[in-house]
Amino acid sequence: MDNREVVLRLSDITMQFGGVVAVDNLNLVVHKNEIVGLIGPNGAGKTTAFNCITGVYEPTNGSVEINGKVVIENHPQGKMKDAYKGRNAGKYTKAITMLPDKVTKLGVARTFQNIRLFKGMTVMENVMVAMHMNQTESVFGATFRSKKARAEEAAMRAEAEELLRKVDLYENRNDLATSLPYGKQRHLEIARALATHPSILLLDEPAAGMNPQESDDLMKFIGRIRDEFDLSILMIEHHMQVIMGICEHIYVLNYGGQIADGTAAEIQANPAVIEAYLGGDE
Amino acid sequence: MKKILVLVLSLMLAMLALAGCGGGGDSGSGGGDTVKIGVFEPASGDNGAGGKQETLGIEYANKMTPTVTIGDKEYNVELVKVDNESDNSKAVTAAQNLVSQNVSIVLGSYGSGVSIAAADVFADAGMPAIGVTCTNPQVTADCEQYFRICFLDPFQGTVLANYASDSGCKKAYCLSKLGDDYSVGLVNYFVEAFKANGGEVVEEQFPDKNSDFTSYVANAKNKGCDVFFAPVSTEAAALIIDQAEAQDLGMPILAGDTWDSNVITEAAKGKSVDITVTTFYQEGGNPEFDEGIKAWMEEDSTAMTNNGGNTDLAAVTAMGYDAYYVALEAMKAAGSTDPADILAALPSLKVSGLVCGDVSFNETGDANKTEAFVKKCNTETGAWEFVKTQSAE
Amino acid sequence: MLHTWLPYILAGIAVGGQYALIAIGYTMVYGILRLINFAHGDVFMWSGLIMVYLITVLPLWVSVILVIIFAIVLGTTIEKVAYRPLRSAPRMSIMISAIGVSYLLQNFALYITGGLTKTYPEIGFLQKTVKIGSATTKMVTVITPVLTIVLVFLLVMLIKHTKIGMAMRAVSRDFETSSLMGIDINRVITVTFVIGCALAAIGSVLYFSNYTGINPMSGAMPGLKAFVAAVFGGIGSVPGAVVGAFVIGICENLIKGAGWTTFSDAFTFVLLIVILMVKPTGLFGEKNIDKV
Amino acid sequence: METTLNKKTKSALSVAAIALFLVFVYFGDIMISPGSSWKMLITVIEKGSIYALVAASMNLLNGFTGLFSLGQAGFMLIGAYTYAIFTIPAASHEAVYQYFDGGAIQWSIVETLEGSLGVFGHYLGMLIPMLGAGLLVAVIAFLIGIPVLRLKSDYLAIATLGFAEILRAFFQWNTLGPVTNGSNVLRKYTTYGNAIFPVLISGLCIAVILLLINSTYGRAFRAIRDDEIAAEAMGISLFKHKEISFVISSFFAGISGALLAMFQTTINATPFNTVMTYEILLIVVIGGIGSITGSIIGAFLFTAASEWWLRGLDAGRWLGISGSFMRPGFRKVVFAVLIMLIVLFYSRGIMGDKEFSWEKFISGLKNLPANLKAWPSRRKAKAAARRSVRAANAAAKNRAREAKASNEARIASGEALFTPLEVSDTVVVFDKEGK
Repeated sequence: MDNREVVLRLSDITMQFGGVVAVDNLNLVVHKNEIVGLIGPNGAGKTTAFNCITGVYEPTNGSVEINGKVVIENHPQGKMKDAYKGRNAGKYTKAITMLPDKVTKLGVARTFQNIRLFKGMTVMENVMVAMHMNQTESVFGATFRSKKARAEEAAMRAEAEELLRKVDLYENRNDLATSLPYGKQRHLEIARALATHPSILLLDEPAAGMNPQESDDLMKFIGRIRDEFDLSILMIEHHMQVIMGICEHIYVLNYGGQIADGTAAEIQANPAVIEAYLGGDE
Repeated sequence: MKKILVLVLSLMLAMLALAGCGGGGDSGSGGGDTVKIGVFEPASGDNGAGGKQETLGIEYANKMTPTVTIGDKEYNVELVKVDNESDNSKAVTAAQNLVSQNVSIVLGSYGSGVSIAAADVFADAGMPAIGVTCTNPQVTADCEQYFRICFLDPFQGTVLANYASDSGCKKAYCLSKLGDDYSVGLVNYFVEAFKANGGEVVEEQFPDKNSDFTSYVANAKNKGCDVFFAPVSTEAAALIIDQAEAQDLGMPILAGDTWDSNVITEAAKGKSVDITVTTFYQEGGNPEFDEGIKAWMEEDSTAMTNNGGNTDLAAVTAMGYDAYYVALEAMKAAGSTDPADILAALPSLKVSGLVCGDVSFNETGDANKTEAFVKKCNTETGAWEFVKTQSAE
Repeated sequence: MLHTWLPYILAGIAVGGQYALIAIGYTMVYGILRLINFAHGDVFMWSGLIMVYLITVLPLWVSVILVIIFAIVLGTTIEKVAYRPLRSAPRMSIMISAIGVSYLLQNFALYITGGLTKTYPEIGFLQKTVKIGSATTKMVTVITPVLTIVLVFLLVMLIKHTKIGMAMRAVSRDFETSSLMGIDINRVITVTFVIGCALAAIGSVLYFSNYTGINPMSGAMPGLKAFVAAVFGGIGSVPGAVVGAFVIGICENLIKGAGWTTFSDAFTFVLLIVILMVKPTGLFGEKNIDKV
Repeated sequence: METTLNKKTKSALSVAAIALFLVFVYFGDIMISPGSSWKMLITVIEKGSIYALVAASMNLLNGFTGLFSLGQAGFMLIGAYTYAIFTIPAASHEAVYQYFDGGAIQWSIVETLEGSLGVFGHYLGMLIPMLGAGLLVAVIAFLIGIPVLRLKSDYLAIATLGFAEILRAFFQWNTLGPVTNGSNVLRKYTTYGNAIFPVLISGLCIAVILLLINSTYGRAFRAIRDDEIAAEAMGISLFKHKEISFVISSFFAGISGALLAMFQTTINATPFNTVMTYEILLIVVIGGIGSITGSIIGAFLFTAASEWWLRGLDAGRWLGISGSFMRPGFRKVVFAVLIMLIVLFYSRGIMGDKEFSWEKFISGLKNLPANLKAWPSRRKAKAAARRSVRAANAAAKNRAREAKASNEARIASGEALFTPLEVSDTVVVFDKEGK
């Protein structure tokens, strides 16, 4: 079928909170340089799936594979053993967890649905913070400004400036992040994610709150960064024209379950999807 | 931002103004006819009650004798009071505050810890200080400037231990407060002497802010002790007495000078407890003083409040009264209001006619006292009854 | 065996019941506002102090009622003045405000009392000595646990079966949504403070009848311990707080009985840290999931 | 009237100001006679500088890393004891450890080094145990941090407070008496001779804290403070950075504890209680959470006000006002009321989260008269502005809510499928949590 390299693979990811199954056996693949969309009505479990990938939540069952390596895996344990409502309970045996910062270090960066910029910092600092994880100098050296620390800081600054130029935020680099207009905040959040040198970028509703013109620009922007930074992108979005316009493959969730996947055209024609959005007879 | 600046600047101005006021006071006292005596006592914290009673004695003495003739010049005596909050960390700045107000001599404090903490400040300033009821030996041990008019813990601890042994007690329960040098020190000397007398002891400590003494009383009963020694602050004392009554302690309670206070008699009144204390002063020992100070308290409602709401005398009040006169005598003997001269005059000073007995100092600066009064609480009348005088031998 | 330990257990149960009455105030306020109301222990101390002054001029039952009213007024005033304006401020500010109020209440008490310990008035039947088995104790020791359990039962009924109780549960579950659903948040919070403070006032009558000295710092330790009890039982849970309070009261006294008196207070904090490590949600607490 | 200065001028100004201050402190301590009320100024500077250090260390934790920790007094306690225990002269052991047969440690670092190195050894002998105090506290903080730092805000506060209380009981434990002297005071240990010592040490330590805050690690701390989840998503290890901040903050708390021991000349575990932690916290709040300059100003103001300026309120006479209501304790009431006013109406503190800058200082001075004149009208304008912002916020919130609801309705009805939704750009502007 597709012989491109797989960078992210979710296998049977299930997330159950108490008795509520938020994500039910999600199977999803993102190939290298692919833009994949994840859609579904509100409460379908899209953001929860993101949180499972990035280590914010521990999935109840299933595994996450990044660049060919299983980095997160879980199976129902403890109280969940009896309460588990999903399928494939016996399929996974290991319990591998990973903290969000480790996931980021593996090359998975994300943005947030409700913009989470560092409020007390400037645009420049927001980007530079994201580069901190690659710093090798110790606290001691950094505090007393060793030669290495100064070199690293200078390199960071140079890189951040370049990045900001690319996302058209250079002019605003010394402004407080929260003082930016809304659309630019979205851009900054993406720039900040890019600063972690990701191979996969997870975008959570990047076009939320944008007018058609802005979302059009965003679409182009996403395509551009994919090429420029050699990325794979997985995005959640409600703006159908954005999704339909740039995603090569689309997954549809409803009530946690995966109801369809395919290309834009396939999805638009899929009766299950239309039912999910329009509501069935029940 | 500018608002901040305004704030900072105005505060700076305020500081200057205040410092200026203080400075003005200095020049007044230097050439004028006022001599200042510093009163370094707690008015709050654990020892607030005791500190206030001690201050009361000083105030009464000041009222009785508001002037002093030094050389051939008559001075008005002004008391400069500062609250050391019964807290070692506040004591240093409080002492510094006194020193910076140009006092000639300092009296206090109730509670040994704060006195030890302040000793270095007084030493640095060459300021003579007279401890009134701080009984820990460390107060005067390494401080040339510190003198005191009361007996010491080694003495008092031995006296109490001897009294206990004499009354036939074999096993003593000793309770002290964590972090309180007074009770810990006194218990230590008591234990030493009591063991030397062939007795057995159980030692326990209670933490700061504790008000639940149920278990301590129960421990004393369970361990089969026959005397309960608790030389703690009056605050804790009232609670202990209460629990002793509630649990039917069934053994005498023994304590040191802090318990010679109306707080204790109030708490014990109408209860079936047996309380014995050693103290500096026997109420009724000097009827004139007794009546005078009681009349004063009747008149002055603040004084009455500070004494805990009635006119029963505490030993520390009498000691405070004495301390004031010792200070006056020292100034007379020095013939000057200069702290250095007073300091020089103190070692050879002998004062008689005081209500708690004559005062003279030994080489470490401690009063030569060989006897303590033993008193017992009459729980029916709520008054102290004299038992005997006891010495350390 | 029992013969030696009975007095400690009795004392523990009594003090546990008193902690429980304070702990309810902490746990309910925390459940709804996510705020450690550091001033609660001081409201408790002030209730005791007011009683000392009231009893000199009024009969006992009037004084008790007035003390409860006073505690309620004080508590709700604190909420209105010091917490409500900061409700949308960062969590640290409101906690600092709570610490500030506590500092103010203590210092004001220090000023009023002049730092002297006040003796709590004698409430005849509470302080009567009774004999239980081998132990002698005060009547209040026996009354406290009974009264505590009755009050807690009533409170649980109130929370489960009344409209305001339902509103309280809703608010503690989801503050934002409840306010959007038309629940009058301010009213719920006020009622929470009213209940918490009234119970603290009753607790103060029992506590100070047992330990009869009140000084400005008297509320600090019981307050902290009651808070630990609330955490132990699972913050937000009323029965949890009560169980926690009894556990702390009994353990504390047993530890003293075992001769580890130096660490009787420290023990409470060890327990706190252990429970936070092992089961941060406490015995009966529910897990909260942060929304991302 | 904006003032701009180049870097050189600013450094020169700073160096000059600091040098002037140090000279003033040094000679002030020597020249001012103990009887003068100006001596109190020196005492306040000494104690203020020690509190400034501990407040700055607490600010690093609370203001820059967003960790609400209340263990500062406990860490100062360890620092103070460590310093004191190792610098009590051999000859004084008998007197100090009077109930413990002279104690377990019978030597003093100061004396040992003084013997071989003279005056230099004396100061080295003071610095080594001070550094040791800091390091020991850092190690203990590291161990405490492992379990505690995983807790969320207020649980963290109460757990650190609990640890501080446990430490206090531990240090008063009679069994450890030969080392800690149990409940009794430690004294006679080496102290500094001139007020410049604590000022210099605190100054250096605060400078290090400032350097740290402005390093990449400091940036990571602030990221954690602003948004833990986002910081973690940016590859910042929460635990590692919280530990670093906690350990470094505790290190400096330990140093300030050692300095406090020297200032007090005697120490005892009792005063290192929660009240002390609260006082330090209030200093941080008064100065401004997130401003080191603020902590320094706050520390001096707090110390001066509580130990000096307001003392008259207790004595019945203050600034010419007198009355019987001014009896002992009144000072603390006034003080507590002042603090509450700051917390409620001026919650950003003196400096907010800004640091001192010469530009602002100079332009502030220049504009001072004009600003003073314009103050009342500006305050009115500000209040009006605040009101209008509040109203606008409320209205926008409503609009956002309506837009969201209508969008949801449209999604539900299927109308929106494949067609763009109507969007209100105010949806995300509001964030309840603040920082």
